[in-house]
Amino acid sequence: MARIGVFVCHCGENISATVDCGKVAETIGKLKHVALSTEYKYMCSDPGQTLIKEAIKEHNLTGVVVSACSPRMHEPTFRKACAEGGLNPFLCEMANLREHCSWVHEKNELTTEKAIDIVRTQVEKVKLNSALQPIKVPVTKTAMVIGGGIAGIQSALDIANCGHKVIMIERSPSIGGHMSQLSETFPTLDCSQCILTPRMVEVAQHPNITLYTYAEVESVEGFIGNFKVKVRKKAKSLDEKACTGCGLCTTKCPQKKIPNEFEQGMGMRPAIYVPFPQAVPNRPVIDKEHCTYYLKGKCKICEIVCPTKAIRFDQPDEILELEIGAIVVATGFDIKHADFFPEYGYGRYKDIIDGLQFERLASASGPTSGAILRPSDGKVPKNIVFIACAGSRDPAKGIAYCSKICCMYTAKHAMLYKHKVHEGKAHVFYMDIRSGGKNYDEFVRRAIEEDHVNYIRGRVSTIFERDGKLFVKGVDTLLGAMPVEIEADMVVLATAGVANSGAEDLAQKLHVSYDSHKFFAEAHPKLKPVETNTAGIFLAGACQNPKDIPDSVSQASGAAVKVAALFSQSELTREPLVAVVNRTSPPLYSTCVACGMCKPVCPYQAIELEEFKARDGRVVKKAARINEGLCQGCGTCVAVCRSKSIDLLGYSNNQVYAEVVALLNDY
Amino acid sequence: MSHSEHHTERNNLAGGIEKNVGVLTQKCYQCGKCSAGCPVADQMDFPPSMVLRLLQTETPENDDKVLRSHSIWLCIACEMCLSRCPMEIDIPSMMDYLRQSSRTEKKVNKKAKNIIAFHKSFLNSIRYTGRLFELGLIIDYKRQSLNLMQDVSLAPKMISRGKLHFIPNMIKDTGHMARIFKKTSKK
Amino acid sequence: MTNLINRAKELLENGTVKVVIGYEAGPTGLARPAFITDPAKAGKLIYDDRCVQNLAVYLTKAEVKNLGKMAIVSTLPVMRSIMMLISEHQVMGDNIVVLGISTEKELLDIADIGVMKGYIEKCDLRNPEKDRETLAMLNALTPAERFAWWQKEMEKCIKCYACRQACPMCYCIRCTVEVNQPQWIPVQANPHGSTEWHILRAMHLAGRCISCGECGRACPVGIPCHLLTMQLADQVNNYFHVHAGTSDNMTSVLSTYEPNDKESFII
Amino acid sequence: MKTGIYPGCSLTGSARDYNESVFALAEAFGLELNQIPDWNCCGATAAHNLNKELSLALPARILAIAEKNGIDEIIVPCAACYSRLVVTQHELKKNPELKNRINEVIEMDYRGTSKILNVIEWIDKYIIPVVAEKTVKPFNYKVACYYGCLLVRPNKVLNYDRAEDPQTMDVVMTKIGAVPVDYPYKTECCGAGFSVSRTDIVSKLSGKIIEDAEYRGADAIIVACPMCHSNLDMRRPDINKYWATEYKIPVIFVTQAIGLAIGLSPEKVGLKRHFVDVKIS
Amino acid sequence: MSDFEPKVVAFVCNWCTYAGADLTGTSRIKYASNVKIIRFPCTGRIDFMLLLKAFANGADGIIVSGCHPNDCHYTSGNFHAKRRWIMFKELMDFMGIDMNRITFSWVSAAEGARWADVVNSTVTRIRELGPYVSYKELVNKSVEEEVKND
Repeated sequence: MARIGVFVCHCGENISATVDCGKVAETIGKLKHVALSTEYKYMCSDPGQTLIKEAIKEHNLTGVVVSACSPRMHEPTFRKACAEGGLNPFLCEMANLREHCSWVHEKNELTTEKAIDIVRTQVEKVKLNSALQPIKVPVTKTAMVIGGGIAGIQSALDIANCGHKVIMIERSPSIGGHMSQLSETFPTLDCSQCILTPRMVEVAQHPNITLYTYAEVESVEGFIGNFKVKVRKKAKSLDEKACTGCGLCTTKCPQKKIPNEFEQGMGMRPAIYVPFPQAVPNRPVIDKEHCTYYLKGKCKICEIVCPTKAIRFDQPDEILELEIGAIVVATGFDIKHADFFPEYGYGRYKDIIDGLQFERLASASGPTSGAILRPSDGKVPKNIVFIACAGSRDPAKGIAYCSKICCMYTAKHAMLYKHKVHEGKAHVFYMDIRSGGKNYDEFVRRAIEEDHVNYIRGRVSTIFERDGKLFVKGVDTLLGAMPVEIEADMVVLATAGVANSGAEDLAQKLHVSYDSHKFFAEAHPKLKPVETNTAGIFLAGACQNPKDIPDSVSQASGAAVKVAALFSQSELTREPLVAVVNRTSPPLYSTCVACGMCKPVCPYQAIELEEFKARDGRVVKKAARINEGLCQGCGTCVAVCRSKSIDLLGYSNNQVYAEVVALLNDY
Repeated sequence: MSHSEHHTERNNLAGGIEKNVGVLTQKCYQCGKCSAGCPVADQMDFPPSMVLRLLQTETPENDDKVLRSHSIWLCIACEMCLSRCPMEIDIPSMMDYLRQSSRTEKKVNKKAKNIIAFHKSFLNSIRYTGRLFELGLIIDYKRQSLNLMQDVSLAPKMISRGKLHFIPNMIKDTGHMARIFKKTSKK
Repeated sequence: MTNLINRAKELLENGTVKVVIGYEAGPTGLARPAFITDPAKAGKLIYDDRCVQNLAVYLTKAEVKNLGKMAIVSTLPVMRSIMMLISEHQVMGDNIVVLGISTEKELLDIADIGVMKGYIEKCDLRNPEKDRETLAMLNALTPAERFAWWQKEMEKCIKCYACRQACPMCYCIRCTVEVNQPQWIPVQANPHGSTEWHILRAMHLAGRCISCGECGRACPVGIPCHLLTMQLADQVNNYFHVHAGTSDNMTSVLSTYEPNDKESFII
Repeated sequence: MKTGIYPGCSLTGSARDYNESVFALAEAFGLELNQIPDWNCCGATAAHNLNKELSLALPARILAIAEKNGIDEIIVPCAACYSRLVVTQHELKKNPELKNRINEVIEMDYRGTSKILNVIEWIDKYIIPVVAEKTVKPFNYKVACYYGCLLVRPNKVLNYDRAEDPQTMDVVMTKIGAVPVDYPYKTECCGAGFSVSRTDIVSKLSGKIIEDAEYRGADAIIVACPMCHSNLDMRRPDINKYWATEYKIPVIFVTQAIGLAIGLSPEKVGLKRHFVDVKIS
Repeated sequence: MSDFEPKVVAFVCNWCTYAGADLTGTSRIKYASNVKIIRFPCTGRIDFMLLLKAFANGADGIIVSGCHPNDCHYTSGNFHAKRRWIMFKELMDFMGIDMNRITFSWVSAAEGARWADVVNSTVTRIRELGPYVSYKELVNKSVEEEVKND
């Protein structure tokens, strides 16, 4: 005989403000098999949990329904409490009275009635729950870090230093990411490369880290602790072991006019190239799209000049099949290129550049060796305008969100300019200065107070060129929208930070969620910021949303700890919510007729046909069997099984049927 | 039931604009891009972004300022503001509504006299002929605005270029036109 | 017909098969299924207009299976049924000799599954013409009219499950209607239970129905339930460009997918 | 496909030159243009300034007559009329209730089935594909293409070109041999409906547009809107007075430029009606 | 008829729509309380028979919702569901069963506001359609028959 305990939570006033919790508890208390129905202000609090634990013993409960917030929030909490109270944790269900009821409806009788329906449904479900035992699966103690920017580097080093193997995948020829392109960093103005390159070298030399550059994820299968990842190592047309990195080939390559990606198109590179002098690994790759030999079948100058004969024109891509226990996604971000703003003339006027281009101009290793010079004529700009929010907070043409880093880097850019061009004038058109962070606002104040950067609150309407000057038309909204027109020599657009190209594709391969802007989605905005909704896959850095360096590094270390914690056990326990094919005694063995319909629907190849043999070895029966280690519990096989021979633990046919009936009928 | 419907209906201009034009004045975060691009902002007593700010305060005093402003009549409906607004606030439609409210509440700015006179003459012209009779428009406008000497130098050249007709080019079904005007005039 | 008899006799005599499944004339003159194990009795086999039943239904029956390797008189629907049954691991292709009968009632030389596949591909795989007409008539009605039309049919249903028994594709050893945890289909023969039974049956045959029409013929109260599965057969072809029973390794349309499957109702 | 034309009021009066050039092109390229029977004024700026319902009813009547006459696409040479017609179509599509109300007002059944084309779209569709073979006198001039406001705005409703730095007219002009200059004033407002009531504003705004075109070395300003034309051409004396200048750059309709390129006479395309002499042909 | 409160059951997947509906709550966006949600791991798990059971038990409308194509937590459950619903819809249409009473939708974990829209538009539509009389009659008639037979 079922004895169900129901606990209605007020969640402070979050639920009780619109739902009459007393009435819910009272009505539910009258249901058959409900041994206890009570209410409490905070079920998730310590006393709340104790209430459950004691009630289990006192009332000899066979099932518990906690009527509170979303199970996605607190199901683990209450299942653990039940376990501690001596009840199998899978005999506990949650009724979602907060997110799905009190928060979305007005206070009235219908809302309370709905709450009762929701609780009753879970009561009927839990009656049919069965005690399940967790499944144990082994853990492969090798992590994969996707992306070799500062976040990936930090994560890889932290995991490697815990003694675990790390495989790092980077799609470009060198690690370093956007940080390697930056000149100086806020709020300290220390040289970006000076602090980054030692970390890059450490990655290359770490005994626990295997680095694959020019490589991309091809496919991901499996689950936490047991991923199978295929990685495509794109052909570099080079024998990396033979190459000494002398660089002779790069100086002799006849193709020299390819826009340099690292310099944001502000410099040129040959077809065989090392992206930048401090690249790791410091070995060239051949860019097949521009190489004369690949295009026309003739040239091979690099092969001729190479002293160690390391060039391999016929090298194929290589597919690596890797066994991985956990994955850290650190694929970073991109900037929204400014050509979607025709009124700002980016692309039409050479002296209008974006923030990353300015970083290269200001960088000592950049195309101008750090001198701020106009791209059009190489002159020093005497009057420079920085435009913040060029794409951010602009749902019409750009993106709705705040890109977070622009206020700070724009202040930095204006400062760097003033430090290099003392007599020059710097103007910043801004919306709101968002400088929360340690020493951040002080940094912006320094730009204004010490470097006399002219901050104007207002958005620029249009820019046009005349006589080699850029006419920037805006207003000063603090002066009642008074028109401001500046004749500038150069304009820098602080363009929005957006998801990196290919993020959506990668998210789909990894089966993790992403938001409408294609940024990877965390499992919980506050409490699980580095986890994804797929167990064993973690996030680090700006692939989640635009972040500055300190935030990226902290999150990367956070992700590393999650991986290390996972690897601290030799096996992990999984929720036993898996599908099973029924078994009966011979001669039937199972009601399954082995039609095989379930096999192709399984995304995890967890279904196989089992053969039952008679004593003489003759196959007398075939039936599907599900590998509980591989099954992830989606239940698609259950829905396609015509003879209803498959069921899903935790969401059994009986349970979901009972839910439908209970939801629609008063008892 | 949307979140915003929580609020009681607002009895002010911003409320009227939301209800009748579908423009949420609260969306404006005062970036000023509209004012920076507006061709007539420098003539206005309140540039477009300031009109929005006044409306955002939702006070009777500021609503009154808006309805009595010259700005709402100076807006040429060139739509530059809308095409550049990051929040896609339909300022031109909002201005149409404000102009109509300004007239209903009899708060029309005196400096807008000529502009309204012209619009009225324009509509008068098509009310009776169906099509714009440019000469008739000019004569009627002069009568309404009392700018009798305006553009007298233009006429001879227009006539010599064949650009000015002396007889209106009328549609056949003038009765239809009259009915349309009657039905759409304020009840 | 002589060819068929000779061939059956030969197969039984040389021991290639243990049983020939075909038609014989019953006492009332109607054709009925015949299971010939004795070559001497091969002469009883007939094939003419009376022979309409889909014999493939017997291929999965344990009593027949246990006889050993079989030959089966096969019109197009039987051949398509065999393809489906092989695809769904219910029979083994090399356990069956197909005595194919052409539309002209001539014995075909179907040496193996590959030959049969080639033959099927050349045939008209649409629903029979008479049924196509009825389907078109029904599809032209308003939904309310169709509901009324079908409800009138459903009221007749006595839940005898003859439709299921007659269908070669309904070979489950336990049907959903026999599941009572939960009771998916109301046990009683009433409009509700019958409607849900026929929906369930049609859905289970989506992409699997080979348009033989046997279910409708088997119905003792004359419900044209074959139209349900035939309508879906049309739609399967319409959406997914597949005809059931055209190969011996078909995946059911409902256990596979294309990412760009087209629909217009999911918002 | 039955193609209709809605000339609008200006084209029968102050913009006769534009009208003549449109029909001259249609004739030269053998294009059918059925005038919408008994068309009325679209209401222009005045109507939506003073009376929203009227501003929708007037264009709706025009569109309903077109539909009744089986016209599938309507060419609207006047950018202002074009904008009013498309906006009306958009508003009534968005709001079926309003559509019913307007149908009541106009006593007709407007459905919104006709496609509305502006003059550049018409040229692009029918003339550009064959213009090369007909070009006898390439229009070898530097031109400033001036789109004005209503040809490209409201962009999301019109769904034509892009609102900033549009390109379609520039492309059309290159096809007849012209060289468009970089011209930031392409979509700046000329003062439009203030031509009579606030001539000072028109002079100021139009003056800037002319000044920049001259500065960029353009031989002519190319337009596709009768209001822009009248402000830049007919109001030239006012402009020169306001700015104390002597701007002489001619203002030519895009249709006139094409007409000249295919060898039509200046009279035929209405050039003689301009206030500012067109010396370039 | 005016006080008709439709009963609408929503069959949703745990990873996208259930989470999206949670977000609706966290964002405090209000929607009609007529809709009650049943959680499934995946739309692939949703048996078409459950939809009929919902109607049989008095539902006037149904929402079925899961992850957008390509976003399925289990890769392909929603694609299988899509095929299933294509077939189901065709069959229901053919039998004259009112598919206007079922909303099929994709609502992601990020689309809290969209979930409210889906619910509200469904409830509005069902309100206009009125109670699902014909299916209810089907069931009632059957119950009456049983009573008679007893």
